[in-house]
Amino acid sequence: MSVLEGKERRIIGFLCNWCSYGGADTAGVGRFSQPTDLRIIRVPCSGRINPLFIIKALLSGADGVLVSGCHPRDCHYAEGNFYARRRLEMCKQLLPAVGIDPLRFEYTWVSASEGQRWQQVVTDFTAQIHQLPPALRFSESPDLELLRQCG
Amino acid sequence: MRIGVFVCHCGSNIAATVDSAAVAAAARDFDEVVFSTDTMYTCSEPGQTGIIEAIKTHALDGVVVAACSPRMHEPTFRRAVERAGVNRYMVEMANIREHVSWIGKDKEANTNKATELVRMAVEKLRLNRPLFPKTFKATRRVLVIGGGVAGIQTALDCAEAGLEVVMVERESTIGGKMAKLDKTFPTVDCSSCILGPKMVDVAQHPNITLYASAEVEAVSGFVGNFEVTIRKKVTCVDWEKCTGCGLCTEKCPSKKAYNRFDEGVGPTTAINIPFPQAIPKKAVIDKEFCRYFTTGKCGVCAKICPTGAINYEQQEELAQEKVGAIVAATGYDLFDWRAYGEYGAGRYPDVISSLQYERMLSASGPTGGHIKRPSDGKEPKTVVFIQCVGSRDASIGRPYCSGFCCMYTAKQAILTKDHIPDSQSYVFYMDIRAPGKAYDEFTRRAMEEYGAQYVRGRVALIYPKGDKLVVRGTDTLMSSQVEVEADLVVLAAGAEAARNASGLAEKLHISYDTYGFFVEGHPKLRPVETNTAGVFLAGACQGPKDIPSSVAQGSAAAAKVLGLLSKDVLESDPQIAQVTLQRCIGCGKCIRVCPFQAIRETDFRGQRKAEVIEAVCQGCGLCNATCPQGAIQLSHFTDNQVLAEVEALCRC
Amino acid sequence: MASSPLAYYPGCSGLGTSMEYDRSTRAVCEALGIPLKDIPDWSCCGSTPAHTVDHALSTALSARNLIQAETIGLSDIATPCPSCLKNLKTAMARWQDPKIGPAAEKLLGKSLQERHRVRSVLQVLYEELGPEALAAKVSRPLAGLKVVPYYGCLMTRPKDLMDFDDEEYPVSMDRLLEAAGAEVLPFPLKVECCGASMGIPLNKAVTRLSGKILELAASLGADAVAVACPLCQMNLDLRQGQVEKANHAIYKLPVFYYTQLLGLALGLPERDLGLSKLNVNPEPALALIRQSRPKPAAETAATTEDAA
Amino acid sequence: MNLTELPRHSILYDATGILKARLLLKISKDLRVFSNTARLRVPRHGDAGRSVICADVAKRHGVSPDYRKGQSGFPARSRYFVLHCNPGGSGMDRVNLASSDRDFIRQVEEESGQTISRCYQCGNCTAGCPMGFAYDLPVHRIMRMIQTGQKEAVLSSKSLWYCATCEACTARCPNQIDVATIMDVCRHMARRENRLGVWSVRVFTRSFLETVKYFGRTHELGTMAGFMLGTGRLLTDTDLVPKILPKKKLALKPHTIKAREEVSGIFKRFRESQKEGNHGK
Amino acid sequence: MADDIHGALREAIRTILPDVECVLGWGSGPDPLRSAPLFMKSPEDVERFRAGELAVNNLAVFLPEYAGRKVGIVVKGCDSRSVVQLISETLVKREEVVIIGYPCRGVVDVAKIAAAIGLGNEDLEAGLVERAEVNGDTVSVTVRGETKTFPFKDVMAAKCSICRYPNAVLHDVFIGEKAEAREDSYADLEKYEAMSLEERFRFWEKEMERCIRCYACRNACPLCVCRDHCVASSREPHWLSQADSTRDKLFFQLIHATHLAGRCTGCGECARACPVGIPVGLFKRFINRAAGQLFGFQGGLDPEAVSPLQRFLVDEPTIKEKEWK
Repeated sequence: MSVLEGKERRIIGFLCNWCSYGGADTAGVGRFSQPTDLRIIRVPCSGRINPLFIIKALLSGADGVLVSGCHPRDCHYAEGNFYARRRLEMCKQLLPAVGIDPLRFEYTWVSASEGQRWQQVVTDFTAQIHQLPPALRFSESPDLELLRQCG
Repeated sequence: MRIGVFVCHCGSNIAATVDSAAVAAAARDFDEVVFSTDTMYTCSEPGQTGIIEAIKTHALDGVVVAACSPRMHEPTFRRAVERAGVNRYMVEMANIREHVSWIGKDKEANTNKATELVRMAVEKLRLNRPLFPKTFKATRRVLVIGGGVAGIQTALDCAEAGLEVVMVERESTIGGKMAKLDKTFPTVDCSSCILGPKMVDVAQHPNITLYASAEVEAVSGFVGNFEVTIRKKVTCVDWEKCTGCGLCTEKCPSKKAYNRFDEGVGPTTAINIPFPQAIPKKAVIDKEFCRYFTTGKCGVCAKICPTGAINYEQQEELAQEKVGAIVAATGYDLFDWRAYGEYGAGRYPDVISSLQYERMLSASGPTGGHIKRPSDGKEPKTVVFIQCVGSRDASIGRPYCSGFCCMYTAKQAILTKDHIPDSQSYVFYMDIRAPGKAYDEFTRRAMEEYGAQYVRGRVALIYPKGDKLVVRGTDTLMSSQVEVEADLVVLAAGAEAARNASGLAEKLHISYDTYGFFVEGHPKLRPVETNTAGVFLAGACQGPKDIPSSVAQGSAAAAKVLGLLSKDVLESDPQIAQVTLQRCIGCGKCIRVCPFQAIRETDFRGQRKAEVIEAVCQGCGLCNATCPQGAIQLSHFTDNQVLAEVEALCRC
Repeated sequence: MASSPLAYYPGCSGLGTSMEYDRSTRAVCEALGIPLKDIPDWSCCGSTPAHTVDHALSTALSARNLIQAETIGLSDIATPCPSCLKNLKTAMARWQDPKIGPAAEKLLGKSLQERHRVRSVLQVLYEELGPEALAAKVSRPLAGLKVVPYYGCLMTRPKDLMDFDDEEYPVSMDRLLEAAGAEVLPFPLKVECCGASMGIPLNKAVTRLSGKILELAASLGADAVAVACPLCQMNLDLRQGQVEKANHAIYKLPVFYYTQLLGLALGLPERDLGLSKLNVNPEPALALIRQSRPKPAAETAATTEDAA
Repeated sequence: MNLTELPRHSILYDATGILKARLLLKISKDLRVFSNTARLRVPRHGDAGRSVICADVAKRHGVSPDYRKGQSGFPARSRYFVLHCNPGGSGMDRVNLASSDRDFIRQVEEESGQTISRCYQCGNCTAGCPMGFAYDLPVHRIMRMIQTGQKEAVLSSKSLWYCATCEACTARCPNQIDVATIMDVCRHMARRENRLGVWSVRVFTRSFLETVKYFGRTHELGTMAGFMLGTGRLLTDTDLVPKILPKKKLALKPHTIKAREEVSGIFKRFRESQKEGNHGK
Repeated sequence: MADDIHGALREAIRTILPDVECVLGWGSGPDPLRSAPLFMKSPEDVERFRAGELAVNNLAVFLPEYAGRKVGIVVKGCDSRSVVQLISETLVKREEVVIIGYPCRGVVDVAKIAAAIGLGNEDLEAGLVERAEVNGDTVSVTVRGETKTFPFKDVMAAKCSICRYPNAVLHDVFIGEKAEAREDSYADLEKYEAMSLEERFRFWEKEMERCIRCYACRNACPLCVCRDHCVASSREPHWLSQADSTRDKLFFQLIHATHLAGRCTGCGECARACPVGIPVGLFKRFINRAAGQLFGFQGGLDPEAVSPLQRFLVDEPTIKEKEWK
């Protein structure tokens, strides 16, 4: 069962537990309808997010990655999102080096009370991903092809 | 691993837009899943029993619950599996309610999404390891920030139960807004008769240490072991010596100081005690008006003071306190209604705020309980009350309802009639919000017994005409414009977050909403908790609240604090960072970024290594993302677990 | 002080019922060293009637004048009339509207190039000159004249569009008149509507609304009303008789354009200020000014004598 | 205007036939009650808006129309009136909420750029409205009726035409709704639908814009002349004539601009675009 | 390189030799064209020391291994930045290293010379080159008795033509006149960016097919301090699969680049070391440009500096976040 063919894109979200995951919950409680594409991975803090998670996802076929944390100054862990902001911005600037559209990755800040903002972010980001072609995939490598023929 | 999957219907909350049975069926094909089912209410008693039985029947050692947000029921299911003998950290939740069923209507897409979230949870669970909390000693003391009625209630409840309480109050007296009120609704009983004895109890209770004229400067540490720095503001009076005799206030030659306690209705002296029942009853010098500071000459109070308490050179002091829990009870501030140009923006002396009116009504207030127009001291006969000033008004950034203005306006209309029997009150309102016990009856009394004329509509303009104020509004029920010539206009100013509430929130690492009110852990499940362990909320700092609700919340917060500190030791959350010594090269990057100084350098057989101080680590994982060789891993959120989640999603 | 001239948009009424406003505005600006250059072949902005018919129509009519200003290379525009001001400003805003802008462009057959800045002459005097600089140039202070400032409903609202002074209680004209030596009474109805163009189709509107304004002004003991809008002036001055009749009252309140009063204070010849064009006899008010002249004259420089 | 263009719930009526019509309504379920003339001539004198007195009587025949306003204001010379369904115009009539015209709400929102549902009926617009005394529907009720999709009642309201566009409502709305623009937009819609409106205001507007169209600038005397001729109110403001004439303020000749074709072109294209637009609809 | 500088360098090395465990320098490699690291412990070793245009290796890569022991090192400008970066990261102690600097006018790119001779880089078997010499502005190489001469600038390493720090940025001893700095406008990236995103992706897909996962790039990198604990060869955490997929090979390059973000000094050793000539240095160029633009950071200039990713500003004036409607 893959992403609903033609309807959905593969979008992965990394959300900090305290603010943005709560914001997404608030959006749910408020029944703020959103596109269904996004799948959310919960992490304690945006500072926990290794930029390589994002790159790994994008190289593995994700069409988009969205990271959201507490607003700067409001980090549950005081400083995590400050470090995250620098790392994530670096990551965004590295993406075009491998031919990945930087628009496939966005990071933002949503607090636990901002259900409506979360709806906006998800809706906008999903629309942004739908405007891009599906993510590029690696061609099958020759030996895999060979393996398949053998097996 | 033998994994069981439980997919919740949540009645129709999930099942209406997610095919829970199909999700459960799909989960049977996932690696290591040996049992999968769908249940009506997984969190209910039968639901939890079902999990426990399945664990026993199928020898499960890991459970995935696909239901609501883990922020809601993760603790519930952790306790459930623990009852069945499985480590509580061997549970993962897939959030298929808040993140799926409630935000989309397409059942096919939702079911597919829910299945993928379950697969993701299964893949993460496969890498979960049992975790065991450690215990640490807790300081059995509590800090209460704010000495209004909510904070007083919390402090007294905690102190009575045997906890040591440190109370910090910004003003020179406790009592908060309630101390300024004349009467309270819906009983019209005297505010100070209720609050006064409680204030005295605070002062006299052996377990309570009170810092008035003080603010919280910094907070460090964590639940059970907070270190609080308190800044004692300059009062120019040595409170150790001051007896509160009031001689200085009688003799002070600067008699036109702004009276903060009386909201500027009537002046006070530069050295003053806010009101006779103040706790602590100590004098404070207002430097802005004190002649010693404005002209360099005076010193009358220093000469007169029988105990020699006056100290013009006093400096700020910092005090340190160790506490195990913190309760924020910082209350609210009144909206500054001068934002309304159409109400004169403060140009008309006879347009006043509701709290100013309250001071006028108070027998111990600046007018001795007589209602007088500020402009000419005359008794008003026509009083117009305007509700929703700074409430339900998006144009000034206050779209929320302040909740209590309807009630206090009704009270003030009643008191107006009591004070001036031949007066007529008009109340402009948009809706009457009176949902409390005996509340609506109270507003009806204002209309029926006391003859207040209620007019449904806003007021567009107030302007003076002669010695009257023309109030032009609308009566939407009559569908017409209306005008009243008033002697006095009282604006029911709404509540807003206390000054610099956001600054305190940042110090406490708790969240606040767009308007500066503190955010509770969960509106229903954790109404007085915050998302920061050991920090609780009481009263209007969480949102506008009337006195009964504030007191109830004050007691609720106390109950939570008492529960937390009922034992000498607390269990630490084991979801913290761990160093794999072989992999660590001792570069110290983790030490540099850790916001809690929870990592230190150690020597391990002559090599530099990082070491996590378990009681200090808060489990943010910043170090994990910093370490290039992955030598430091956040338990329960390891690189491999997150990668497994990513791969599970990309594989689909 | 701006040395490059402002593009000046007099507005249609400046050629007729408010010719004294136009005249005194030009005279005051000249005396204060604010060069004005008429927008060549300007046309009507459409006023209220146009925007009640269609927004693209009013936008096109107003925008034409902005384009005309471009032809003389000026994008800083000043107009005495608040209605024109609002139309010109609204046109700039609506030109950016994805629906109205293109429709207006189609009607006009031309396109708006520059980012214009449109201000009232009042705003120009207040911001570029300012009360202090004005006071320094006053030679015949209006001492003894109690005046209520009336701004009209359009000058400051809506706030976001007009972007000038306080929306509910503007003070710019107060400050200028004070600088000119007048005693400015606090007037709570500064921005209440006078009835506007309803004077013709619904006369009652004007007698009611202007009546309220005149009544309050009179009750405050004002000697005169100062206005900044041709329509307000017409309603308060020309129609004062109608108001008096309807309200069974007698006000006899002269209604000056504030520029006329500033002109007097600057010592400009009365004929340049069009005082004779006023309907309600201004003489009693003028007499007050003349009466109290000696005192400030002694204080000010010799120029006062010259002007006399 | 042709009879067949009248809204379906309209009743054409002569000035003296109120009682006759009541009778007709009682006995007839036909929704269209016509008088004996084939063409409607809009009454020139007086206030045609006053004829808007009927409620949604057609559906529930037998309930008498509300003609409170009609009684005192019937001009003697007018012969015909159009009685529209006007659910909001009369307090006692029952409004079928399901009859809400969603398209109308959407259109108002689209043309004004405002969100109608933001209005919570505090009445501040009415409280500050200087022209409210002349309105048949106070501003806040116009807002409410737009919310409930009562197109007929809104677009036939006199209030639209009496609005002086002073924007006090916009300035003071706690929900930041640009009420004045909504009034503007409703006027535009009413005009496009050839509704009568308040005749005097329409004539004033027309005569004002006519002078702009012909000369490029307003001609005050021309506007007045057009108004007097258009309304038949030949005595309008004649009391002002002796006051203003000696002041030599009124130009007898219009101030024609050089590029008058440019301005008249705007009007020409506007008229064309309106025609196209109406065809489109 | 002039003999007098060589002489002075040898003299300097001999001077410090008694105080240190060894001095890192260059000696002759598998053939006269290629240099190899030279670990000098005795004055005799110093005789084999050579520097100059053929001394391409960045010897800083060996420094962390000597932690706790004092060593000397001879550095070009680029090498010195690696040393400084290691010091700033506390992986090398300043007091444990004696730095000898000399002016660098650029080094040769062996791959370019091989190509000019008509050989692939991998065809350069040991001993094939009989003689290699730099005379002023030319380089002469003798292969199978045949001598070819090229202008130096044609065979100079690309990183040298944009070298902003040709002289050691930190040194205890400096021999010779300072060489002239050049400008770096990241023109190479602009050229690369002329390719569409899809072209870039396919470019890397094709390049990476050649990768043999030898990790020479990593091993040559002086800042790859994880050594035996590189995540490329670990299961805890398990970032890279054992499968020989283009995706994982490319992902390793991005791991390398990400780990170097805010640290890389741009010495170019990764790309030089690649036996199959994959331009892996490009990723580091991207992150270096970004670190410069965002945080005004260049690696290895200040031994006191803290990496921009190890610190933050509460308000980041240079980071332009997406504005959501």
